[in-house]
Amino acid sequence: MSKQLITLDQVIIRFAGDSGDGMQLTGDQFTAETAAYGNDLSTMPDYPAEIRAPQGTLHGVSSFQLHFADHEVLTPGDAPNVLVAMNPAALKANIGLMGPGATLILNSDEFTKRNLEKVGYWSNPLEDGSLARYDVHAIALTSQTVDALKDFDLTRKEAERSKNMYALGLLSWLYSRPTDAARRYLEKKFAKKPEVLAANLAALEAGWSFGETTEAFSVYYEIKPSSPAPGTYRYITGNVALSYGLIAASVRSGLPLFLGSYPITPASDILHELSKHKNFGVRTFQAEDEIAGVGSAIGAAYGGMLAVTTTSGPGIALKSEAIGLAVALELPLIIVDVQRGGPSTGLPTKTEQADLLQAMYGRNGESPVPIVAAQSPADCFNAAYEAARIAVTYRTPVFLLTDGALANGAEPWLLPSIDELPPIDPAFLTEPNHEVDGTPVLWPFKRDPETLARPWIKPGTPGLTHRIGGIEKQDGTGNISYDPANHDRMVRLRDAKVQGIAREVPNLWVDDPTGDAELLVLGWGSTYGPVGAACEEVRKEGIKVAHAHIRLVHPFPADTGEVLRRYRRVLIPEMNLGQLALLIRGTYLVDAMSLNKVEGQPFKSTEIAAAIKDVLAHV
Amino acid sequence: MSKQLITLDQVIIRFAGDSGDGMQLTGDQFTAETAAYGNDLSTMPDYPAEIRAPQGTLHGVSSFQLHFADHEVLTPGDAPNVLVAMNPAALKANIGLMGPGATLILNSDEFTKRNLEKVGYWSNPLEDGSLARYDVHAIALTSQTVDALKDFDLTRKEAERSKNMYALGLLSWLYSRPTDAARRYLEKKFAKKPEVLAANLAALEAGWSFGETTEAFSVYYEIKPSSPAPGTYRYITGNVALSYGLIAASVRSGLPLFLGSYPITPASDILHELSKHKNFGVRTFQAEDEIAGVGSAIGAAYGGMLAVTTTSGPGIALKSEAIGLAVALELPLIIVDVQRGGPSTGLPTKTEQADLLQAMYGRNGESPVPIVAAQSPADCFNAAYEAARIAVTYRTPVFLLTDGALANGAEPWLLPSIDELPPIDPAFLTEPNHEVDGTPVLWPFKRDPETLARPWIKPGTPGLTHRIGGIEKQDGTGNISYDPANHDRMVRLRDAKVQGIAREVPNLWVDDPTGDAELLVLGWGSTYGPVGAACEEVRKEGIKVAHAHIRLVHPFPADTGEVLRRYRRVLIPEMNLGQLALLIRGTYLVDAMSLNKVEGQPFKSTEIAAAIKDVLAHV
Amino acid sequence: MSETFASLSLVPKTTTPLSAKDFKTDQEVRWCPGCGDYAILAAVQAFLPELGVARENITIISGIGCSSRFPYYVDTYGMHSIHGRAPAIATGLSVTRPDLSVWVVTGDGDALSIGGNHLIHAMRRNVNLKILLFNNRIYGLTKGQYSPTSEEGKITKSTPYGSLDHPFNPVSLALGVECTFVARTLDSDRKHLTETLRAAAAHEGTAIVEIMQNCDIFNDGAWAPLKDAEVRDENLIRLEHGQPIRVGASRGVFRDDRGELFIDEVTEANAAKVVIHDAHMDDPSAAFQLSRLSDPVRLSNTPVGVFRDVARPVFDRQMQAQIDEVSRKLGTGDFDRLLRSADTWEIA
Amino acid sequence: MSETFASLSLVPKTTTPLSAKDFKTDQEVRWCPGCGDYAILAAVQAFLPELGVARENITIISGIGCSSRFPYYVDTYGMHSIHGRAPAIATGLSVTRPDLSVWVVTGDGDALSIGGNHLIHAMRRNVNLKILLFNNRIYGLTKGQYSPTSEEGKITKSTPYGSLDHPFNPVSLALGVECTFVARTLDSDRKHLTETLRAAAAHEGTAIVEIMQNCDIFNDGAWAPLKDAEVRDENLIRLEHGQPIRVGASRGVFRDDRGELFIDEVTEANAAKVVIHDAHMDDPSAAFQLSRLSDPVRLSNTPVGVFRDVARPVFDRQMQAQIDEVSRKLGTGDFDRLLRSADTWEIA
Ligand SMILES: Cc1ncc(C[n+]2csc(CCOP(=O)(O)OP(=O)(O)O)c2C)c(N)n1
Ligand SMILES: Cc1ncc(C[n+]2csc(CCOP(=O)(O)OP(=O)(O)O)c2C)c(N)n1
Ligand code: SF4
Ligand code: SF4
Ligand SMILES: [Mg+2]
Ligand SMILES: [Mg+2]
Repeated sequence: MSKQLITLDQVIIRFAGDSGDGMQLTGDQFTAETAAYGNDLSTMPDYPAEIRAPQGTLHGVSSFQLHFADHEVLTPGDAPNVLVAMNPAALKANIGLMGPGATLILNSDEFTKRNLEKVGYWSNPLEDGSLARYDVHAIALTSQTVDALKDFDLTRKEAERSKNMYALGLLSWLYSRPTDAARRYLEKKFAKKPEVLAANLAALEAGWSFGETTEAFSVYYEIKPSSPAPGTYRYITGNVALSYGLIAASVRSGLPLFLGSYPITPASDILHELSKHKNFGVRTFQAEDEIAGVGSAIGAAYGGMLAVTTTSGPGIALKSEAIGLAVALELPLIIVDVQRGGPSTGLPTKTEQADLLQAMYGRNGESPVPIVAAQSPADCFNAAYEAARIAVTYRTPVFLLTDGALANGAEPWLLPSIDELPPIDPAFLTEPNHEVDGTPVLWPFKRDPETLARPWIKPGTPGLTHRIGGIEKQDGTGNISYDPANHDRMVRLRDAKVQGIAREVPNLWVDDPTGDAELLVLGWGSTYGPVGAACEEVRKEGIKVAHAHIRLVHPFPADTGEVLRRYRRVLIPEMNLGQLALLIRGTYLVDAMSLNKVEGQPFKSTEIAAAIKDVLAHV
Repeated sequence: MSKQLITLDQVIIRFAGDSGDGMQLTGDQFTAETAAYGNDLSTMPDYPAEIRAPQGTLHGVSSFQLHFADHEVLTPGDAPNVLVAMNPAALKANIGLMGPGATLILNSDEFTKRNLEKVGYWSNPLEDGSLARYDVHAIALTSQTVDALKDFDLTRKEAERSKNMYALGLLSWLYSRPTDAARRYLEKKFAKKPEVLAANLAALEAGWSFGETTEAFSVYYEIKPSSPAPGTYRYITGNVALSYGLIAASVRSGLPLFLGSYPITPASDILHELSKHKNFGVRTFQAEDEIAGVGSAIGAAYGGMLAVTTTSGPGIALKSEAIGLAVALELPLIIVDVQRGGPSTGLPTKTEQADLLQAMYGRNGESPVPIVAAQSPADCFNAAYEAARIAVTYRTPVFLLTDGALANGAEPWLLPSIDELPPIDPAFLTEPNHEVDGTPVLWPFKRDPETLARPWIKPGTPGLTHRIGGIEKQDGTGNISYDPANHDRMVRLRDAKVQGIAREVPNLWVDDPTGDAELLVLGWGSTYGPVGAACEEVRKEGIKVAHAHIRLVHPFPADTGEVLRRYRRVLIPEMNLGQLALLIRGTYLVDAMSLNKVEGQPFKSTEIAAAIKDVLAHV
Repeated sequence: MSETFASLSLVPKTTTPLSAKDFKTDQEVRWCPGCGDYAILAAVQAFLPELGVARENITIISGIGCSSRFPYYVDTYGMHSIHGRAPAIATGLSVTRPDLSVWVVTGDGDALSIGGNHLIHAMRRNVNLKILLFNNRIYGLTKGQYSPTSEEGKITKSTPYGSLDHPFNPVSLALGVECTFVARTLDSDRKHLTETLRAAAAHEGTAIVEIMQNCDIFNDGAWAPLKDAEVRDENLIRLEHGQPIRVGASRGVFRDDRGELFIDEVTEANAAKVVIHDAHMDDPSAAFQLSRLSDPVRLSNTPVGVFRDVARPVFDRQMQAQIDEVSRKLGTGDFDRLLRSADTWEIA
Repeated sequence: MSETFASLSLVPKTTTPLSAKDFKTDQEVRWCPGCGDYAILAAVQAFLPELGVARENITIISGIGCSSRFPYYVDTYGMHSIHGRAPAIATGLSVTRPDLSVWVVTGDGDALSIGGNHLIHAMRRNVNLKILLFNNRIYGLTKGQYSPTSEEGKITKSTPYGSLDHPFNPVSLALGVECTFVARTLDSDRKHLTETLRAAAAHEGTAIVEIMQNCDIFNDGAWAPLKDAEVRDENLIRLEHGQPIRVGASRGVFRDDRGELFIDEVTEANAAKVVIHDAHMDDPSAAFQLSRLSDPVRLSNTPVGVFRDVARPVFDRQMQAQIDEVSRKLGTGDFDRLLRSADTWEIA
């Protein structure tokens, strides 16, 4: 049968199934193929907080969304074009996302009465006409897989497990993806289980062949590679990119990396990743709790390491007293907060941006800390590197904010060259830095006149023994001081040091193609993708809109006020109730409007586009 | 010898000595006399962080300042009129505060070469003319005391200990104070040590007689009683007033009081005070740390108690994760933060207002909490009562902010009548509150339509068993819910509940006698005294200025924006770097100016008066 | 069983007999298929009616972890709190509400990693809590990092080259802080588990029960030597108060001259010398010695049952007594008198 | 003494001999007159030269409390950190800097109340720390609340009617978590204190030394029965490895048939049966048993000296070894190779 090949410019696919169906794996592999093929892409996994929620229930649905295109991709996409649903629960949980005409590939084997009733389908949607608006392909994925593997020495249950590979094969055919990457992955994973390997490869093959031969599909698609900047690419998630950024900073600065951490979703994968790289001299320490995580990092920083602690919101709350100590000690320290839905335990596996003000103010006293925010999965690399650079240069704890969507999301990444990264100079003090009556002495709190940074002194350095602590210190000598004027001076000096970073960082990033937009959409962190996509969307309709994005959230880039005043209106979309908005309004007295979404889900670009139009309609 | 009696309208006395000299006691007793005499007054102790810093050193100086007058007193006063210095260190540490012409009463016995050199006096100020600008009375307080007690069976060292009572006697004479209160105090304290009692009474007597007979003093003073509202008064510190406010709320609501706390300066005295009142059914629990302090309070709140946790800034940092849980559980809880100098350990015995934004934002996720701030020592009673009322009414954790100056400062207090305090109604739910298909059921998160408060249900109530937790809950049922739209709704509901409190609290308190001032000075917390005094001061010069003071800092009183817009200029004095200012600016887009002092010391009214004039000079 | 527990003397009795079914909630149980937590849940639901108290006077407080989802599934009052803090929260509840039977459900990470401090303080204070520690030697909910009870060299997500930490022995730890009731049991042995729950419930004060629990997904078989029918009897030592301590079919625990314990075949000649278990000794040393018998890796010679069960004043009782005592001495609080407890003066 | 400690094998040696004076700083010591902390400071300053290592390779980390002011007074590197966290901070330093001799100074509140969790985890991990726990059975710095080592019924500012908590026995606690070196000594016994410091310094891994310290102001005389010349010898049990355990002039520690310890007059007949102290036993049970001898209130039969001193892999060594091992296997990290460790593709 000859099939028609249709060329598309972009596709959004959503794989969904039970937690145990291996949908994350299927998505990952399809993504790897797609990345290797040269499309730009962006992904978003979405899984339940339970390890294995009860089979076949709505709670147990795990899904993975992939957006790929022949042009630059900014988000995992709003409305998927294709849904692969391995059971009725997966259909029910996701159908609301699908636009009319979307393709549904449904595993008909699982649409039994029992499974349907479990999720409240009182009639079978495959039969009752309720899916008429969609292009439905009901395929017996499970039994076809079992059938394809009948020659293998496997129980039915074992054979069924490969149904995700069967689906992968089918989808790979449908979108003309090479399957080499998936094969390589399987070969590696099942190197020690040749039987399982063979079965999985066979299932993959069978899925592909099924697509090619069945009459169910009369067309198939190709999406041409995008043409990004030349170079070597790989596909990377935010948490891995962040880990690599830290290792890069360690390599470039010559400072051994130390991570003190306590597992917590969605930050744990940074601990997992870094623990693999002991051959870089990376020391990972799984502490007894978050307080010990940051405490050990402070000890390591005092010892002259590039010290890091990673966690999510509730962990930051616990670390806050110790972060205050790091502020008082003026030691380099990187604090990673992979934000998730709050308050309290909240929505642990979902995304949110509601820890910004916690990072700013979640400590007793005046306790200023720079804050860097990553804006895409691959950008976590740059953000981590920049956080390390600021921490070391200014001898200060630095917050690095990412979120659940960035952490688990993934995109292609143009590999950097380590030598081209900006230098990081630990510049340890090795000699006395002051004179008193002609005698050289150490003043551990004598500041660099430019950066206001104090010296970093490694224990073991002869002649520089000294003591530091959390009580207020005399300017210069660092001795305990209860002097009122000195306290006021130190409070202002610590603040000025952090504010001073604005001097040397780049100006606010602004994208205003026509230069005469009336509305500025101001974002930070992971809204970068949806805001960018929304702006592109509305610009296609001739609407003029500018997009500015804040990477260094504290202090703001020096020209922020000036940029803001250039626009009649400012709109700030945030996955919180208006945290950046408060800071912008309070700092610049600009009547910025908020667009807030606190659903544990990233913005859709259409939501932002609608808000843009709405604002402009009222200018 | 006949002496001249001069009538003054107010006096500021500062007692200073070594930590071991008993200056806090002397100050307290003089204050008690003064209060009983009917003057209005305000006090401020100031002591080192060390228990007993080395004798005779600057670090070891402990002082106590008292301001009393025949009219209303708002602050402990700026420049003292009289300094009693028990040693050279006390002189050196305090002389900078004294205006020209001030009276210095110095214990000449201690002005030995060794003691002088210890604090860096290379010549004796009693002799070198450096104190010429002052009215100096060098008196051998120590040896005169020993002399007065020579008939007692005491060692010299023991006798010397009474020198503070000798000084008290002298000062009591000088300002025509009755000594009955001091006598009563001594009789109670030394009831079991008649010898010591007799010696102290004799020293007190001797000090008084010395004043009467010596030629050193040719004048003595009286300050007429002030004429406050009629009623019964006592003298009270902020920490005791706060404790009483909590007990009052317990008595009035019928809810037994539970305090879970961990000692920390300057909050510990609340724990100490409450632990005395077990006959009110008060349960105090000294926990293993701050987390257990708040944790146990959450447990008690769940059990239906009026639950409280008390601490200072570093302790709040530690409690922040658990406070987030209380927000999610929507249980009544009072969190007291007696603010002190930060960041980190900072200046533990000094005052500051730098935890406001920590209270607002120091938790992960959107986690709104009402904040009540006390504005004078006695006002801590009202503030505590109001915090309890809001907590119970709205089923929410409430922050109560005081500070070191309020906690240890004291003033006369018109005793309230418990029956006139506003009612607090626990209104426990005892029956199902919802119907599903005609069956009565419990919906633990069904809200009161007015307050948006959820029901409070005591374990032990039949038929209402239910489970609550920190994961996001379904609106109404309270069951775990990961539904995106529900999360957004719950985030906004929790916020709306807290914002809604603004509806039922009084308008912003404004003092604008002429009604046409151009400048509004906006304060919160303990700046009430110095701002008020500064306004009175400048008004005497014909300057028009208004004073507004925020008692409920979150949410702001409903008319706050309107009030702010009535004035051309707004000045916000804070003992931080502008925390209320950020909130006011961000909320109302009013270009409020900040006056910041972060010295661990309260504002002087003169500092605020100067700022007022400065601002008005530039309007 | 309607016999009442002396330990629950302050808790209102139920008038209607309850069954396991009465303790089930309408919430779907969301553990992985095969998880040991199911067996524990079933055992607890079946046991609770025995308490003879009203459902509404039982409260279960948990932390965070797979195990800590427990309260959602038991139809009593309950709180799923935050990681590690359940003992602190439960302490506040226990000391204010002696009329409740308060249970804590926690995991090895929740109780011994982040929550270690609250746990040891609750135990030293003898707070009236029954603490069920589900020990699966792994962090389940966060998908498989090693825990403070994982064996040395454990390969997990966070330790791809093996963990370095020496694990806690939860029983030794509890005895080191003089917990008044310390026991250990298994998820899979319903009878032993129920008996242990019964003994814990009967104890006045803190009772800690380590439940060796299987995590099917991330640490399957962690307790296999104590569960597999073929080998378990040779590895388990079932402690029973007043009984000789036997190991497997033929061996027993003996004490040598230096006071050390050793295990040997029991013969007619030495049968009388087998150590007799005494759970009621005030000195926790003997119980401690028993806790050292097991090999943390091979799990041979692992005692289960009640190691220690002694009486000591109970925290909530003490606090109530102090309130009663002070009220008796000073009279019930009178607010107006309190206000006037310092010098006062009148302004007319 | 210039003999070096095996435990300090990775720490650079000093070439110039040092004296106590070299360890004094220019900061004024700010404890109350008569505070036991002075004696401990003097003993430590006098002892440190013995280590034979350079001053700059010693670091002292403390928490918050009177005792925690200690680092300011010793001219080495040091950090006065936050309440209870010194063991955690010191762990980060120790595992990254095996070339330092790391000491922790802490109080009974700092270590056992707020810091209990970090302390027990450091001990189980055998982090290379020498922990000096100044136990004055009170919170000094916050002016006298009871602490987790205060005796029951203690009247303090926060417990005007007497405390209710049962105290920790720090030695039992440490043994319960299998700390590899556990000792107890007195501020006032300079010789014993110095010997104990020496033994702790020689130990590889965590060494905890409980120092019974007098707080002149808020808990004066707390240890009087162990310090007053007239009675102390009858109350103290001076443990020495390999020596019979004697109590006072005439008594000794014996073991009965059930393995329990008891104290009796030593006669010629029973002299051979006096228990011999063995600090090197792998099983902590015997040491635990000794820790139970003392009466927490009267302080009779209080053992001092080294309870336990055994070898176990040390955390910083293990971590370094793992890094070396992995580097050997995989080759030293190459960043470019790391980037390319996943599938890559080229865009021309
Ligand atoms: C403050 C905080 N830190 C970390 C976490 C993440 N976390 C949740 S459960 C858990 C450990 C669970 O292990 P365990 O207590 O053994 O329970 P299990 O899942 O094995 O039953 C961790 C680290 C959290 N929820 N909160
Ligand atoms: C987070 C925090 N909580 C409480 C305090 C107050 N605080 C300081 S020291 C201390 C206890 C001191 O007792 P201990 O550790 O025994 O030391 P000591 O003063 O007796 O030497 C407390 C509660 C603090 N500084 N930080
Ligand atoms: S992850 Fe393990 S402990 Fe958690 S529910 Fe699954 S099997 Fe049970
Ligand atoms: S309060 Fe006690 S422990 Fe603190 S310095 Fe004074 S005597 Fe020493
Ligand atoms: Mg576990
Ligand atoms: Mg102490």
